Amino acid sequence: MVEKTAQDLDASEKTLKARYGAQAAGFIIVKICVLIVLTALGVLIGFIVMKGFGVVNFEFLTAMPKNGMIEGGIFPAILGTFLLSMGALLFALPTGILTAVWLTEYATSKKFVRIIRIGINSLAGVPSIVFGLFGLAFFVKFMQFGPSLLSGSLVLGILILPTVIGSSEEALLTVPRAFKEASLSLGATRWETMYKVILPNSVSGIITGVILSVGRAAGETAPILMTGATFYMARLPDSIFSKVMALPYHIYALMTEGSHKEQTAIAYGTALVLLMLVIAINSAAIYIRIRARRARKW
Amino acid sequence: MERHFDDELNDMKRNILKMATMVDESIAKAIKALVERNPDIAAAVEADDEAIDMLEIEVDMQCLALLARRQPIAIDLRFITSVQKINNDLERIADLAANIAHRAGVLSKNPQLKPQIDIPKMAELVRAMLKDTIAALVEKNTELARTITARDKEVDEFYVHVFREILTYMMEDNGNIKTGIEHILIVKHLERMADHVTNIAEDIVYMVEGKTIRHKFEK
Amino acid sequence: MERHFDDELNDMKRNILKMATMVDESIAKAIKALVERNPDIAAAVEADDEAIDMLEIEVDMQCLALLARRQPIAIDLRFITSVQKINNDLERIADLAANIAHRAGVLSKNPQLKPQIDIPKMAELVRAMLKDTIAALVEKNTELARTITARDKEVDEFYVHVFREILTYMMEDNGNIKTGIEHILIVKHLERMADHVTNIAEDIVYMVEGKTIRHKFEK
Amino acid sequence: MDESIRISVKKFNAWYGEKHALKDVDIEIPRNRIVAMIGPSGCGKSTFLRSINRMNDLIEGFKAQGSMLLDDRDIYDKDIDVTKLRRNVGMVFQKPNPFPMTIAENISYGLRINRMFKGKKDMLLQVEKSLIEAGLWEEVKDDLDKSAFELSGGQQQRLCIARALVIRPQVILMDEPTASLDPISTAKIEELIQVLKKEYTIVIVTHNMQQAARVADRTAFFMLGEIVEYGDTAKMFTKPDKKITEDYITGRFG
Amino acid sequence: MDESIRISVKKFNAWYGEKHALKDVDIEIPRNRIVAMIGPSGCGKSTFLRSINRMNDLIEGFKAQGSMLLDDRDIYDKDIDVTKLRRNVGMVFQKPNPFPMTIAENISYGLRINRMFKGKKDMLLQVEKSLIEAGLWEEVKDDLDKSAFELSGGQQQRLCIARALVIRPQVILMDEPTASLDPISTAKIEELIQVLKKEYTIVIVTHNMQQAARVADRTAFFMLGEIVEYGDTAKMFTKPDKKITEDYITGRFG
Amino acid sequence: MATHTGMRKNIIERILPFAASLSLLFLLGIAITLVGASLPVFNTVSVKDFIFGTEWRPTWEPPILGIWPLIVASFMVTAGAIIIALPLGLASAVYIAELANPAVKEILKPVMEILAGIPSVVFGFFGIVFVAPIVQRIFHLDTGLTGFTAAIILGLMAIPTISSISEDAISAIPKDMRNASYALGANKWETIIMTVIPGAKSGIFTAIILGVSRALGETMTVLMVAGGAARVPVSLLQPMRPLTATIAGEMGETVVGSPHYHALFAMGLFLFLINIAFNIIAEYLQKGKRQW
Ligand SMILES: Nc1ncnc2c1ncn2[C@@H]1O[C@H](COP(=O)(O)OP(=O)(O)OP(=O)(O)O)[C@@H](O)[C@H]1O
Ligand SMILES: Nc1ncnc2c1ncn2[C@@H]1O[C@H](COP(=O)(O)OP(=O)(O)OP(=O)(O)O)[C@@H](O)[C@H]1O
Ligand SMILES: [Mg+2]
Ligand SMILES: [Mg+2]
Ligand SMILES: O=P([O-])([O-])[O-]
Repeated sequence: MVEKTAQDLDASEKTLKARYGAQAAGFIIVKICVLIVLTALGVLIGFIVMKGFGVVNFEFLTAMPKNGMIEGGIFPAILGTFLLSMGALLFALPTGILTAVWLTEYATSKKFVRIIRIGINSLAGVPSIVFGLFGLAFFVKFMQFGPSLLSGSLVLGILILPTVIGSSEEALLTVPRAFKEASLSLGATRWETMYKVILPNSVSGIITGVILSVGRAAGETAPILMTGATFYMARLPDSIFSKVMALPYHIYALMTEGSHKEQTAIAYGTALVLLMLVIAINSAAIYIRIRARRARKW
Repeated sequence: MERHFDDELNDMKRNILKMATMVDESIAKAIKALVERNPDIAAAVEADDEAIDMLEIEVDMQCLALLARRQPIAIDLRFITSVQKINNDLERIADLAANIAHRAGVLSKNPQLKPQIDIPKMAELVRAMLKDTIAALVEKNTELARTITARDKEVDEFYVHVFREILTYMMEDNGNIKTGIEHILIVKHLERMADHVTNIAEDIVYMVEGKTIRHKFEK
Repeated sequence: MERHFDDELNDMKRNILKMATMVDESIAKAIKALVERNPDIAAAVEADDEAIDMLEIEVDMQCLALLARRQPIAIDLRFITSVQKINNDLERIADLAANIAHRAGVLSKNPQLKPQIDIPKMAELVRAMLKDTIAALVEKNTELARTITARDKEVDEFYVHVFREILTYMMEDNGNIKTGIEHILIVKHLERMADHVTNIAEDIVYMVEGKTIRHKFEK
Repeated sequence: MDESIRISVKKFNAWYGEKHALKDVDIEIPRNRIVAMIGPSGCGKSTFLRSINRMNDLIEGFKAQGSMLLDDRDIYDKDIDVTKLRRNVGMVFQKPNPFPMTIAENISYGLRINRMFKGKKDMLLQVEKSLIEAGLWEEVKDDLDKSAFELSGGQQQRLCIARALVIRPQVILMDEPTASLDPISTAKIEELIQVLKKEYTIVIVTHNMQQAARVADRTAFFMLGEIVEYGDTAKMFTKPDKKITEDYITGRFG
Repeated sequence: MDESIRISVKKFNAWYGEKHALKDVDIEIPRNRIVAMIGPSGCGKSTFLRSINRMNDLIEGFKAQGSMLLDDRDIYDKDIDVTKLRRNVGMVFQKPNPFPMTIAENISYGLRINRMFKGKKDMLLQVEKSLIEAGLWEEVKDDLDKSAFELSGGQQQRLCIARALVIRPQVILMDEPTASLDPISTAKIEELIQVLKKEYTIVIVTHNMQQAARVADRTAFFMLGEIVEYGDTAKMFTKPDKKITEDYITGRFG
Repeated sequence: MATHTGMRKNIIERILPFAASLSLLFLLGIAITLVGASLPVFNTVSVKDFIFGTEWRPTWEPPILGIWPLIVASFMVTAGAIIIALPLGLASAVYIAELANPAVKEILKPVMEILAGIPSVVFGFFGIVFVAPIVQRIFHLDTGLTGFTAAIILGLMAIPTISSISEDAISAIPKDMRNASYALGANKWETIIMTVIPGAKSGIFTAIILGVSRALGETMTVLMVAGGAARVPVSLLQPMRPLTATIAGEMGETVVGSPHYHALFAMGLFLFLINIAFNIIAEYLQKGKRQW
């Protein structure tokens, strides 16, 4: 038995104080950093709300723009953003979920899965402007869709596809493997296992992922810059080949094209609308996720 | 909670009771062979002894298998190890009975020393001890088991008494010496049987209460 | 792999060997008391018996504790249960030695029947058997253990031979009857000792090889 | 040996890719007996078990060779419908894995999948019967509509057993069924297993040698993918034939 | 009893919020002995163990009352510095939990935290010594710079033991230290524990009664937060004093 | 059970691998498109001159197409952003995972997600109207639209990425590991610094790399606030024009098929390759994670 000498204890007595001091200092620094982040976010939202609040009213949301964008509302932009997001979803949702199902439950060749996974991950890392370039060269020019709702939607769809796949996959994987094995061992086929056990238990996770993707699509600018967004339209889009207005592009355009003072005010309003829209979408997703997590029993 | 293990233990208990019954019968038969000077009965006892030997091995294997398979502890362990010992003692009693029967067979060919009164009485004492011991085992009645020790003393006294008497016969007539020695050995065997029964009783006390009373009461 | 358990088993083994040595000494002393007609030696043997009894209980408790604490299986289990039996047999041998010593004490007060030649010889046979059996235990030598059974037959024959001789003395002189009977019981005890040694040898074979050879070779 | 044989395995080999996981396994598993598989970690116990209901088919690179007959039909025959095979060979897993459904739905899952009921009443009857068999009925009969996750671990495991029983398998495979349970729940499952052998043939993998000793009629000792020794459990644990078995079970190994 | 007492507990009570988890616990733990805690799940074994190094302080709502002396100093005294206490009372957890560092760094962690070394050489010496004590030195001496995660589960657990030893505690607490290990690793740890008692006082919680029987000198049986019986292990497992202990250890309970 | 429904299921099941291949197809499509559309530019300019050329005059006749100033701008802005985001993001992660009580944590985590969800154009807008004037005033600049301003905004945008990935990594450290540290006498701070953060090391690296990747690919913010000057920047406090901004800003004004047009695609290809490289590294790091 090594008994501690008195000296030993004294030494540690001294270091003990220093150790507690370091701890206190560390905690304070961490807290200051968090405070900075929160303040920045607060200022951003607060500033836009403050400045945009006066601009936004019922008419602003429902009217067409007037007078070369210095008056009127932003209804076409809201509608355009909605259409673009839905178009993207229409494409990405089925493709994404099917891919996730295949990856998690069906894929047998490890090599193939690896390749596909690398593809998905790389796709996720592609900068949004590059999607824009691709859309421009492929959909707009090569496929001759022109800058249109269709081109924009497809580009956004491809852009959010990795997110949809990723979150669906994650949702499918949270269903324990044990359930799957249990089902198979009872004589269920793979597909029965899929739709009776795995899908029902991952559906809320999938929905969460999808909603977040919609939020992302609604806020993207660069990809639609060259594939379908337009600054000003007197009419609402009437076919999938029309150009559309969109909230994010609208803000950009207001700030960079033309020089009317009034444009800035409309930009504040538009920014507020877009911000609130995205926050609402995100909140909805977060809410669903929290509720689903609470309800989860395994 | 139900325990499958208990079925196995009960099975073992049944076997040990069966064994006790067989041993008891062996004693009775051996004495009968002696009293009735009947070599056939004597032969039967020796045959029975083999069956008892077989049963002893079976019970022993059963104990071993349970030790290996069930890793018993506490009461279960005490029960099994007690059964091992009881089994061993019962087998020894059966051996002694067979030996008595063997001597009865020999004696039946010689003239009778004297009418058999004391030996059957002593045998009855021993059998009563055995029966009570078995009852104590079945009922886990340690009070009853503890009485056995005292009764062993009775048997010891009986032994001394009978020994003296046979000695007198031998002294009286030289021709009685061989028969007398046979008789002495028979009584000695009965005395040993009582010792074994006492061991069993002590094992029962140990099994139930976890207390060792062996040797303490031995002289 | 090192097993702490092995230390405990070795400890037990040491105890059983110690016990065997003590028992062997008891036999030697008892015979010495008989030959030298020395009641002091006889008394010493009886005192030793108590120590052996204590050791027996200790070993028995050790076995039980190991069964409870270690849940032995296979060779470990066979070892422990064999030790339990060997322990029991050794204790019985010690009892018999004590009994011989007791008789030697009584005999020392009576006139000598005849010079003690056969009984010490027989005792030597038994002790040699015991020693070899212990060697077999230490070395796990089942070949050696198996020879014991044959040597038991020798002792049996010796017994018959000595028995006859003593009988002759008794026939010759009525005054020899009591002494003669004591002698017969002593020889009988030696014969029983050999039986117990044989049991031990059989246990060793079982322990090492897992084969039961008990009863089979008994007549 | 005059017991009739339920599963007969001859020269069975299995590979995971290059890894030769089972080597020339020969074993006969009698009806209405409990057979335990023991052996060091990674020796192939689970692989063997999962070969019996072809659960390993799901693993990429798994390959099997040799014959494995269930009631004289080769499990690895091309014509065998794996789904049907799995209905005949139930499985219970290491960790209780009830579905996130009610107790009743858990049990009736197999019935529904396999369309093994005539109307709701029949279904409930079968559910009740298998819960009784699994010794769980008394504890849950008033809570059939509660979530299975509200049961304790031991109860969940018995639920999983009941779920396997309801489709009337002939064989039940159990892969360390009590590894995640406390001693009291373990004892209950062990008791249950011993009762079940009256109706089913049971193959159980266990890390716990004492458990094999307690529940199994026969025990197979695996090492490096081979069966080293197979036979009567009591014999194996008192006097195994092979030295290596003795060393392993007495902890002298490794 | 003339063994000197290392830990002496009198009328110790503990609560988690409203939950009364330990009730009037009295126990004396002698030096250089192994004491096992057994009992049904939730009976308070872990709570008791974690009270000894005040690990429960980390849990909100935990409250303790009564006296718990370590070498005659009250563990719950206001003046006790928890950090210092924990240096004297080492702990080994259920699942091996090495730090994500190299083997050497894992061991030296405690030395570094507590500034218990004079120079690098001294540190390495201490690391080696404790690895030797934990019976791991031979296996890892050439791999001290490898990540601790490259070790097997059993080796990891011995590493964790070495990590606890290096700061020279007087007492080592182990909460089901082999629960997640295979039988061979378990056997090794058990052997190690028995060797360690020459230097340390060891308190071990185990679900495995057989393990308590194998390793402990004394055993305490807990039920519903109380110590029902405490005494010599061999005695407890051959002839416990209380009927309820006997019922529990023989599995007649529950 | 070869029922009708059984067959239909099989059809869905058969579609699966094709659906899964789509992502790969798009990736290839993007790569091919980019390569195809950028190659012609190298008829006009060599690869070396293109990348290392210090002058970007696409509208001159003939155009001078050197993207070095744009590359340097991209990397300067990105580096600035990470220098800002790393301490703040990591501290937030530590706070959320280790220090905050459950209620605070419950609020902070979604707040971070909201921050992550705010569209880049809104950040850009905020940069123009709020941050730029402040920067201008503090540093007495001609314009507030500088690389520094962009770095601040990008840093803010990268915080949630860094924070959430780091936090995942920190939270993944098992409680047992912390307990082990406490049991050895460490206090909370020592446990965080010596056990938790080293344990989360690879996760934190992943976070940084993904943060870099995000900042580098970010378009609208830099387009709006970086100022747009196409000179090789020497200080962060100058207006500058990162690659993404160049593409987005000039694509609308260029003639399809011109060297300028192809040059913009070549920049896209450059970004594409760099980002893929970063993502592969990140994935590799993530795989080496979670040993416990
Ligand atoms: N999916 C797999 N891919 C590759 N090898 C595998 C796979 N599953 C198991 N193995 C290997 O096959 C061998 C046998 O594994 P198996 O799981 O059958 O062992 P086990 O006896 O059940 O071990 P344990 O007691 O640890 O569960 C092991 O060496 C293992 O590494
Ligand atoms: N953090 C906690 N908060 C509230 N109650 C707790 C907490 N930890 C334990 N308990 C309760 O205290 C009682 C004792 O728990 P403890 O963990 O000490 O039991 P245990 O004997 O170690 O059980 P096990 O064998 O399952 O580990 C249990 O009823 C448990 O539910
Ligand atoms: Mg396995
Ligand atoms: Mg616990
Ligand atoms: O690349 P953006 O997110 O700014 O469109």
